[in-house]
Amino acid sequence: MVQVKLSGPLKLAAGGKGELEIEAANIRQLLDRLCADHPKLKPMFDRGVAVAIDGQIYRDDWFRPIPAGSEVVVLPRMSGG
Amino acid sequence: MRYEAPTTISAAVKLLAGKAGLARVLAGGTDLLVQMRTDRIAPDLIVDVKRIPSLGAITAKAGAFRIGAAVPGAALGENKALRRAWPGVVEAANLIGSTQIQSRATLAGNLCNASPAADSVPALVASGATAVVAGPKGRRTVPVEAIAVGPGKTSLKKGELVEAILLPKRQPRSGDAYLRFIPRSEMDIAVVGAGVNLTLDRKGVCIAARVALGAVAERVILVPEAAAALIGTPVDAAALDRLAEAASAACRPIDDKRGTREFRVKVAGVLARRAVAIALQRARGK
Amino acid sequence: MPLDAKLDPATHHFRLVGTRPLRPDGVDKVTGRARFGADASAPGMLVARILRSPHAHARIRAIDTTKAARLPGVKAIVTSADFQPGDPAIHDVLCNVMARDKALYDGHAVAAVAAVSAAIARKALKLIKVDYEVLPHVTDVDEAMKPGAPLLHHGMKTENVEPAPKKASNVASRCEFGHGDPEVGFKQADVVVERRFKTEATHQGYIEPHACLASVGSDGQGELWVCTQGHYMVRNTCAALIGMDVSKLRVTASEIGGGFGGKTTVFIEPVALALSRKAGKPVKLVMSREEVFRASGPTSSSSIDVKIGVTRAGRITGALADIRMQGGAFAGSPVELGAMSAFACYDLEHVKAVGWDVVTNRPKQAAYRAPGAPMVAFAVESVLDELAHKIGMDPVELRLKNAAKEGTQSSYGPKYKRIGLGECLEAARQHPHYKAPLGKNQGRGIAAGFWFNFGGQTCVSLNVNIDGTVVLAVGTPDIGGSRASMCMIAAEELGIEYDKVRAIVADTSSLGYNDISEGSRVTFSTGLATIAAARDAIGKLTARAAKTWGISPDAVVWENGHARPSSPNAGDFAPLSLAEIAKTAGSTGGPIAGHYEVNAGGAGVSFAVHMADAEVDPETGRVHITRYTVVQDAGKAVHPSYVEGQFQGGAAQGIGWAINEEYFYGQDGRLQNPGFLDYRIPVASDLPMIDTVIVEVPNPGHPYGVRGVGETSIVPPLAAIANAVSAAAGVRLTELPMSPPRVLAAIDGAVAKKKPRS
Amino acid sequence: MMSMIRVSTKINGDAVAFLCETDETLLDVLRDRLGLTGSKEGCGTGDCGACSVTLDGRVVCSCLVLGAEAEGRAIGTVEGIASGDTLHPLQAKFLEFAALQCGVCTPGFLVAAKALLERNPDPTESEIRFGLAGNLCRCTGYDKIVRAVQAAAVEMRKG
Repeated sequence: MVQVKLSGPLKLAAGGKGELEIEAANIRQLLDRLCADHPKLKPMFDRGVAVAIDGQIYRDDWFRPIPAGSEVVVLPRMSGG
Repeated sequence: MRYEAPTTISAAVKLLAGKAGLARVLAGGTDLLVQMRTDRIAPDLIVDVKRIPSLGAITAKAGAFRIGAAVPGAALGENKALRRAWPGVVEAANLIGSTQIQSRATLAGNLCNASPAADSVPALVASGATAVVAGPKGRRTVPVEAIAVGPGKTSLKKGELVEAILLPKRQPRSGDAYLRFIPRSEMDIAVVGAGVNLTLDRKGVCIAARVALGAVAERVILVPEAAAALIGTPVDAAALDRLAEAASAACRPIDDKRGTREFRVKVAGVLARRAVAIALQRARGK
Repeated sequence: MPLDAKLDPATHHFRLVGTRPLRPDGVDKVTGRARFGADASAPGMLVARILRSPHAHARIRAIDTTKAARLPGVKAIVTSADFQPGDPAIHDVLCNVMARDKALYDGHAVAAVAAVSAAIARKALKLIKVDYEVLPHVTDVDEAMKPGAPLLHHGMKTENVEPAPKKASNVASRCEFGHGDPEVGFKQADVVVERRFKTEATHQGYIEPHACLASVGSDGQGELWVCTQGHYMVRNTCAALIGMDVSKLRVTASEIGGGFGGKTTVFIEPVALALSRKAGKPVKLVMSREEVFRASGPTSSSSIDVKIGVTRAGRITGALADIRMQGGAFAGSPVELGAMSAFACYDLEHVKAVGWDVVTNRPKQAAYRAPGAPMVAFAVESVLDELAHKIGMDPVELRLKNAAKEGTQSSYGPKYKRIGLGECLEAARQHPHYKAPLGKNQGRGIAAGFWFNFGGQTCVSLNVNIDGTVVLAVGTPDIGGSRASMCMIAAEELGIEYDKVRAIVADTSSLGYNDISEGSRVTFSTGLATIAAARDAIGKLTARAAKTWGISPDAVVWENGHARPSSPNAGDFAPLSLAEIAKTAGSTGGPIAGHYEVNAGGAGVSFAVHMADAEVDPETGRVHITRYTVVQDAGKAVHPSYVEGQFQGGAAQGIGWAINEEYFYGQDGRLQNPGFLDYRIPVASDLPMIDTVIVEVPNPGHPYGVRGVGETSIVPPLAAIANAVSAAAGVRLTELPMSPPRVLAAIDGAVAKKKPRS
Repeated sequence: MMSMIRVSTKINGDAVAFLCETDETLLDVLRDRLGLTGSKEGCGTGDCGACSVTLDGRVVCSCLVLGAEAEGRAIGTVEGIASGDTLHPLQAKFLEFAALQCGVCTPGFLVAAKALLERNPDPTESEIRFGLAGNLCRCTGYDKIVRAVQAAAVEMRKG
């Protein structure tokens, strides 16, 4: 089980739940399970998300493993200038 | 578009007077080419006057100066005698644009472009300069303030061009100065400009003065009320206050991307006061 | 060595990283040989020009191009009909490239012509008749949010609000970040300050206008030469917009004359390709400076409310921001990034930032260096400055007491790993500038800033040549000297000299996909990939040596550019240099190359602290910056000169944003200052020397500890200067730019007169 | 079709003749007719200096000069600053001091700085900043450019 924080608009799409427990070994599994539980997240994920694992931010890196007990935050996709 | 580069004034006048449709004089080109580039004007004929020898020369006679219409700002700055006699005029001309612009821009061009914000014009007006106008009916000499009548509009008739600017002899115990306000330190159009020329008697009392303002009306304006505030005074604090008030009172500016009406009115007074301070130093020979 | 093994920057001795060699593209750029976007031409080339809307908002009833088409020399004309809607993800780009049913801003493209000369193309534009129905417009963010404001998109319903609105509006979406409850925090505060701030839109102001040369043959094969920060993005987007196979479009990135985020999307490129395809000839399309201002992608303007509470002891108890940004005629202002970064510098228990993404009749905004962050930092750091004064605490001290550190939960979600804000604040406090005396009418301001920095998709190829030299092919356009850093990194890893490596930016058909050069990602991501590709090549080099010696590859190590037996008992062989191994490559197994493809994660966030001294003329409101110092965490500076260059460049752009730069719209909704004369970027005589202090707190996510440096440097200046000007003028400035009329009005105690607005 | 006129001039010391339209700028001629693309167009209105060239020894914005005006005049462009494969001290110092990032403003800066140092071999920092105010750079904040010009001035005074 990993503790997942949903940040920003994602939280609202998950019915206001900011913290969830999900069984996921990598980012792909995490996103799939979140979408299954909260269909409203799907279009947002399709637009792109970033996932922070223990403070390191990854952009659509599906197979990035999620170590047990790590801190996971799902954020809107970000880009810079 | 036709391009001609005559070598005599009469040839230039003939070309400009001809039935060529819209004709424009090209001296430095720093305004004309920008207007062409931005589709604001599409001349049928361009008369490049830089090949007319007399227009490229600065000549001094009995302390007075004749500045050819094609003399670039940089050349004014390099003329020591002119700089000594009319530092305000030269500084004003040298404020126009960058080093690159200075290599091209001319006093006559700045005058005939008839922008209310032209930097050299308030200084010229304050100095009492005149313009030699050549045309089909011969030559006439007019005060520089009579050339511009409104934004982009001049009193020149078809076929006429400004051939030279004349600066009078520098009077003893007199000095001039020009200051402009711009948001940056360089490369901007004046938001307000103030030109001053004043003369003191032996006791240091102001006996003559001319004050001109730029960018605060539809054209550069001479402000006699501001001058009157100085004349007959030792140019003390009280006189400077009255000068600033008179200068602000004379403004009828617009609100635009370069400044608000309130701003221009207030800063006109501030600059007039500061310009007088510099002119005063020069008149006192400091 | 594992491809991504980390060196300890504290103990590892770098041979080249950290030195200042000359850039490989330098001589071309000082002799005029470097070829930028507009410097290319092709035989039989046509010249294109774009017709643009003179109205801020108008329905396009009809476009009649028949007269123009008949003009001799005109070879092709395109309108929106030539661009087919497809991928919904880029529908806004499609509508921005060429107006469809409505022109949404002054300068919106409505048609384009390709002709044998620029003069004929210009003439043809005048012959195109567009039947406009002029509509009411809105350009101000607060006005656009009001009920009854002119609507840009009738289908636009604000996203992420409960209950979902039934009525359309100009508000595209809402976002919210933070934790705890600010209201609880404010109750614990001794002093609370709340203020409203406004910032006007600015432009990246790159000196090179957008330019491209397109050539599409009747066989559907296309070539595009273009100045862009991301030629793979250009390829994919253009192919989708004009219906081409991605493989059939080969895009070459020219030298790029500045981007700063403004060249991370497409404007003219699809138009040039469509015209070329129609005309069957190469087409060159270059924006004029006026077009760049009216119709490329400036920043958002913003309106921001910030409320912060502190205790007398200087502990921030609660922080709240409500941020409204207009991003032009389409959704997508960087307000989300603004809200996420608003309080990212601080360790807070009760924090909330709400963002509103608003559309107006202005050009679609594009990224500009740390998009969204500078405006919000201006508001937050101004309020902190005011609080520091109110509780009588040194402003650096106040920030140190609340600075985020390793383990802090950021206001946007994740916990920080090792970060360098504390080090930057200490370095600023120790800097002589901080204690230097001030003159008359002068004030000093400081501010902190944060930026995320990104990684992303990256692919490099490193080829070892027969003479022992190396060519490194990267796919990230060099926008600030990155080829130099990449050559240094490759040479560092391979153990050869810097000048033995040449880095080139490969075209889209020669190297795998790369994300755009954005988000301060290049030195981080391409550097990471270069390290790995070099180590990949080293593996092959040592294997060849092993073969040559007839020993096991594990018994060979790579040291100082040579393969050597790992120990005496592995065998007694003279070391083989890279050049020696390369020379016989053909006989030992063929060419030797290293490759690496990665979606780089782990970019480390970075922080900066800026210090500005400003002198204010109390009679005119004119502001002059008399001294400026940048302190920023670079993680590890690969080429310090170009790191300093990024610091100084960001500061200079921030100074312009703070003092004079602004998009100025008239009552008619038209841009009043589309040129460098009245859009006033700083000139040399406006600025002092800009001191820099490079702090190096290694990023745990990079083998050398590199963090991005490009963007953070524009985050603090707006606030640092506002704090300095407020101190000098004796009145708090809350609107940007702090142009003379605004400052003078503030000094005179008047409310700054609003500019003409719709 | 417009009337083309013939212009004879000297560019970087070599006699060059060209045909151009009467309304064509010197910048257009240099870039589009003569292939000298070192001079850049950043604004076309004389505000950025990227098109700086010298005209009879004075630095001008070539976007504000008609090609026709060049008749009988001597033009100097960035392509003529180095002699053979030897860089001019300004060019060398711009590289040494990392005075360029994107490099698009560099040709204009070099032409303007060369003209500046020829008239004033020992300028103050302020004289350099005001003298080069007509050349916009958006990447560097000018700091490294000013230092490079100062260093080149020292080098050139040594002769």
